Amino acid sequence: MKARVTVYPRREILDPQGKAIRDALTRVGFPGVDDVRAGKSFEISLGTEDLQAADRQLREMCEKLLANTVVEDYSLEILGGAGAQP
Amino acid sequence: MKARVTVYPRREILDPQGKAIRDALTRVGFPGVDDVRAGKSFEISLGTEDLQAADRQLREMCEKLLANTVVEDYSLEILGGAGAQP
Amino acid sequence: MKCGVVVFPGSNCDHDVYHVLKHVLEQEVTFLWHQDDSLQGCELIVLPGGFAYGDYLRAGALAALSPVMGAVKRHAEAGGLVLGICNGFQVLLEAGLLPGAMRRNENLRFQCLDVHLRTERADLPFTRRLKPGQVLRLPIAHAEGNYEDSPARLDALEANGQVVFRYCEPDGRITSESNPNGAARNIAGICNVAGNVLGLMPHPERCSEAVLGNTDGLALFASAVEVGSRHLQAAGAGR
Amino acid sequence: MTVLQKTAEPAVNAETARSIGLTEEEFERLKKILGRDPNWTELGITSALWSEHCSYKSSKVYLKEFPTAGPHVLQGPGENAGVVDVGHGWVAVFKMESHNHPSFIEPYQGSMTGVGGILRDVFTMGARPIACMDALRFGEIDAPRMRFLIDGVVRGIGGYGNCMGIPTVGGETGFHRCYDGNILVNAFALGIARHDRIFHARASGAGNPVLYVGSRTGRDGIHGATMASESFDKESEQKRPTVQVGDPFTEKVLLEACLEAMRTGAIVAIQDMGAAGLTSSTFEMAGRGGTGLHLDLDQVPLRQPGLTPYEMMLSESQERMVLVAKKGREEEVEKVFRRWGLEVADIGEITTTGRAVLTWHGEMAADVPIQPLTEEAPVYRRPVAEPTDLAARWRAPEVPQPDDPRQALEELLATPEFASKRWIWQQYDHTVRTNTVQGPGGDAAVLLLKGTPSGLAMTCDVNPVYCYFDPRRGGAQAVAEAVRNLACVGAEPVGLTDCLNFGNPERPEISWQFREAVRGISDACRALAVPVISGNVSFYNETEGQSIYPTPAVAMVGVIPNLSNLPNPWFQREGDRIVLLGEDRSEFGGAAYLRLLYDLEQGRPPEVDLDAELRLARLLRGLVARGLIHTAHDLSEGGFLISLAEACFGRRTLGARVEVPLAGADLFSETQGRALVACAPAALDRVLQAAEEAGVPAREIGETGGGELVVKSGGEVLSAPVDRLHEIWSTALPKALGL
Ligand SMILES: Nc1ncnc2c1ncn2[C@@H]1O[C@H](COP(=O)(O)OP(=O)(O)O)[C@@H](O)[C@H]1O
Ligand SMILES: [Mg+2]
Repeated sequence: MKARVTVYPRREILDPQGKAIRDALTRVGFPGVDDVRAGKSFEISLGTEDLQAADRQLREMCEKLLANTVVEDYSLEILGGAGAQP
Repeated sequence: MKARVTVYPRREILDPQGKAIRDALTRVGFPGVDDVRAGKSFEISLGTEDLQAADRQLREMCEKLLANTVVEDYSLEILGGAGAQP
Repeated sequence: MKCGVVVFPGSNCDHDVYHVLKHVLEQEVTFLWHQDDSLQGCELIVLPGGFAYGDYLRAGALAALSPVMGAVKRHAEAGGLVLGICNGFQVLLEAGLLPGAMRRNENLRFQCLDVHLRTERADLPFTRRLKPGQVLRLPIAHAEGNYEDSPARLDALEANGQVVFRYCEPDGRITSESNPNGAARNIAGICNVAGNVLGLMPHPERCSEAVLGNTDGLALFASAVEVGSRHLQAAGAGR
Repeated sequence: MTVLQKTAEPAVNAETARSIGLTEEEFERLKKILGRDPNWTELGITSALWSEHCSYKSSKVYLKEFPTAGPHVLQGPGENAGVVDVGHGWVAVFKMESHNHPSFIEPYQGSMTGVGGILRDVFTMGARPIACMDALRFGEIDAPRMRFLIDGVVRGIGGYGNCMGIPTVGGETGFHRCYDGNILVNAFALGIARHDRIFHARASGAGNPVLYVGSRTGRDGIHGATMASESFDKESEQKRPTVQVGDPFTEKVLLEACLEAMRTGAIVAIQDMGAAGLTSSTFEMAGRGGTGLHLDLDQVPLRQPGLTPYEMMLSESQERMVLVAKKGREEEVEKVFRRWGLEVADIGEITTTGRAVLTWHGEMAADVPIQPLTEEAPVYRRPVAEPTDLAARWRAPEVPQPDDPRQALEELLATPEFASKRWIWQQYDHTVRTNTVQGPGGDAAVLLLKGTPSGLAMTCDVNPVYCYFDPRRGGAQAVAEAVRNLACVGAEPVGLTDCLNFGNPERPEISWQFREAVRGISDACRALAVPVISGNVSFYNETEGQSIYPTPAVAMVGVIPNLSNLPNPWFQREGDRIVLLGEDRSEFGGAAYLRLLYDLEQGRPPEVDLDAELRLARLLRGLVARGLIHTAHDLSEGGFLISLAEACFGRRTLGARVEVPLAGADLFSETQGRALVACAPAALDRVLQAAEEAGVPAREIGETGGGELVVKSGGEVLSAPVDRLHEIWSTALPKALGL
């Protein structure tokens, strides 16, 4: 089973990268952009086809490693069999 | 309108970060994980509500700034009004 | 005093710290391998700078899970001395031995330059040779030194006296211009509540010899070594 | 003999051979060597080995002219890197290499892998790398694409060295429109080793296993060596998948593991996989050792399944090494690599046949003789033609006088060319390893040689405009300037490495430039007693037929016997006396003053008097050794006034008042063989006397102190607050980059 984990800096925390990207986008001609948040995305092939087991494992991975919950939030997504990535 | 841009290293290109994370996950007790790809995720608030305009703008942003198309692929996703991020 | 320098794959200041402890301060030093979970009886443990496990994911994140960190945690809980420098500091944060987290430098670039630090605590095992308010000049070299935590936890950190060093002007004033990376409240180094675990971004080992033109960093190691030797003497006297 | 030709692969004929870089004659030559038609894999292997990048086929005849021997030289050109004795039982191992094309396509990965490659060259020799430098050339800074390239290159160089924990202690950065379509990224690395611990890439011992260590092989960078041997055009865009991705973490681990494995005594030969990957590494090792080779391609660790022998042999995946171990002792070696978390595969063995036999899936993937493809690769003496307009190029320029010298100085200090390069080197870790006594920003970087009183100094130099107008003088000038920069820190040169960046050598004028530049470097090396111990040639630096200026970058290393009297490039104390050494003339051929202020490039570059350079260098070294001077800074691009201003820009700025027989434009004349020194008043007589004894013209011109830079020549020429000049100079580069 394939899953996607997305990790973003917490809302209340300053996101210097997101801010830099927004400024850069404005500079190169996208004035309408009023907020950018920059996060990380992981595509993970799991050794299980069990949805519940997958969810448990992914949560544990996030807590242990993929996200630093002091400053980051994460979200999970199970990808369709083929893998949604182009 | 809010959109999410996901940027991954191209398939055929080395992804040292993904490899390091997979190795670490295996080490700390997730032996079933056989592949991890590490990419970037951007959540962008656009100044338009027009789907087509948004799509065009996002593509341009990716080509110009968000993705390095020499080594990366990107994909786009329009987020539901409320913003899908938890 | 017996000192241990932890070596993760990707550590690159391990030899530098070893050199200062061994050749400048003439202590017994050994390298500790990331996969061992014994500290071989070392009293001072140093987590050196570098890019442990490539710093992929987040600086220090992968290293925090290595076997040796279990032993370092036990050592710290028992009151043993632990010093994390730069990447070592990041590892301590990720391992939960110190509070807070690092983000990328505000300008999103690696920065290597000399900074000034104001000493906020001169009563710790690592700072007893310094005076309160003393200004040091130390080099930094990092891309992720932008210290952050929630306002409430930062307040608690201050209230507990856990802020040990702050970036400052040469005359000791705390200004935003003197902050090289955007760290909350100009924080450059912090300790745990007990004061036996210290993490800082600047590199004291890079300015501990006169031939390099600056010896401001030596006091940190010398303080720790002095504390350690007293322990030894006390233990010896007791026997 | 039948070798495998897969049906899915292109047919082998003169045309497909040309498509991967072999000429018709070369294709015929290969058929003659084999006595039959090659298969696709053999064709690919040959095309890589005979590419300009690997074979040096157009440059070899000239490179022979370099003086390569010297009392300190233990290994000259021909190995992965050169080796010189630096005393106290230590040797320095160094080399410089280009990564121009990859960096233009993808600046971050291109420059990263450039640094990675040169570091492997050094540690393959058994040396621990302790310093890097980077020589960069960019085009006009205001183009958005150029800013993107600059940013990417700087991040990439930093990204690799910083992670490896090897300080980048110096370099140079130039800007000129001739690089608009073809930037230059030259990376230098230096390592040290004990005298008796040097390793070679020379295979020996039939039956000894061939081991593969490091990253797995993927499809990246296939035919990179061939690409580096072609000019840019629209097609290059499509070759983008050939981009290689660097993984400095793996290289750091590889470095530690290799150095540790070398200590086992079980390694016979070792070679990194650089350009042309597995092909060049195994063939060159066997070629040098005169052995044969059997490779079992089924054993090559792959990143993704399904690679063909052709792809495996030509992949340029990074962070890989090949080594020959002593038979029966593989285990010892393998254990070390595994401990560091690296993969090891036994992929073949050394034979006595002189042939490379590659098997795959039980069939013969290739079977070729090695020496005819390596040591006996084609060599060309290409047609050479002096440019027909040389006389016009050499016509002395009309030199306008500046309306206001202070304004001219301020304008020059604000150009990217003269501006402080701090924005660049602040992104490089230059203090790790605790050897850096003097990092970037001075004339030469100075490193401790721990455990000894000595230091190592290094610098990199070249002036491409000089080289365009007179490549021979330009080549000599680069060497002379490097010697001067080393002398300013009291270092005696022990060797140099070069990176010769030129256009398409099939054009007679480019071959002429190359020949002349090599002659110029050789002239100067002989006169100044500096052997060339390693180097690299990068041809085909052209876009759409537009060639770069000839850019033979030179990196030189010297030894400082004792560090206790090290002067500084900046004024140290108030009241020090300033002495100008060397002879002043009015020379403006190719001068920055004309180029940057009047957009005029014209004239034969300044004369290089090698005897005078030698006398000056000896004098400077003597002054440093005797501890007579606090400051030494040479005069180079921009001339007297620029150097004087730079000397005021120390960590604490300090002014100066001088009176000189120079006025107007002559303040910016680029006459060679000059330097500024400053000393305590009490030492002045001894400094002047030493100069007289050395046969170097010297005059006291004033003293340091205050916050103003004041220059008089009869009347007052200019007066400016140093802090203002410093502000202009130190902020100009980020400003020009739009940051
Ligand atoms: N790309 C770079 N990387 C590191 N250091 C650099 C770079 N470019 C310039 N520098 C440093 O800036 C200083 C000035 O360079 P340069 O003007 O070329 O010196 P010089 O004229 O003495 O040869 C040198 O100390 C050099 O090491
Ligand atoms: Mg100089």
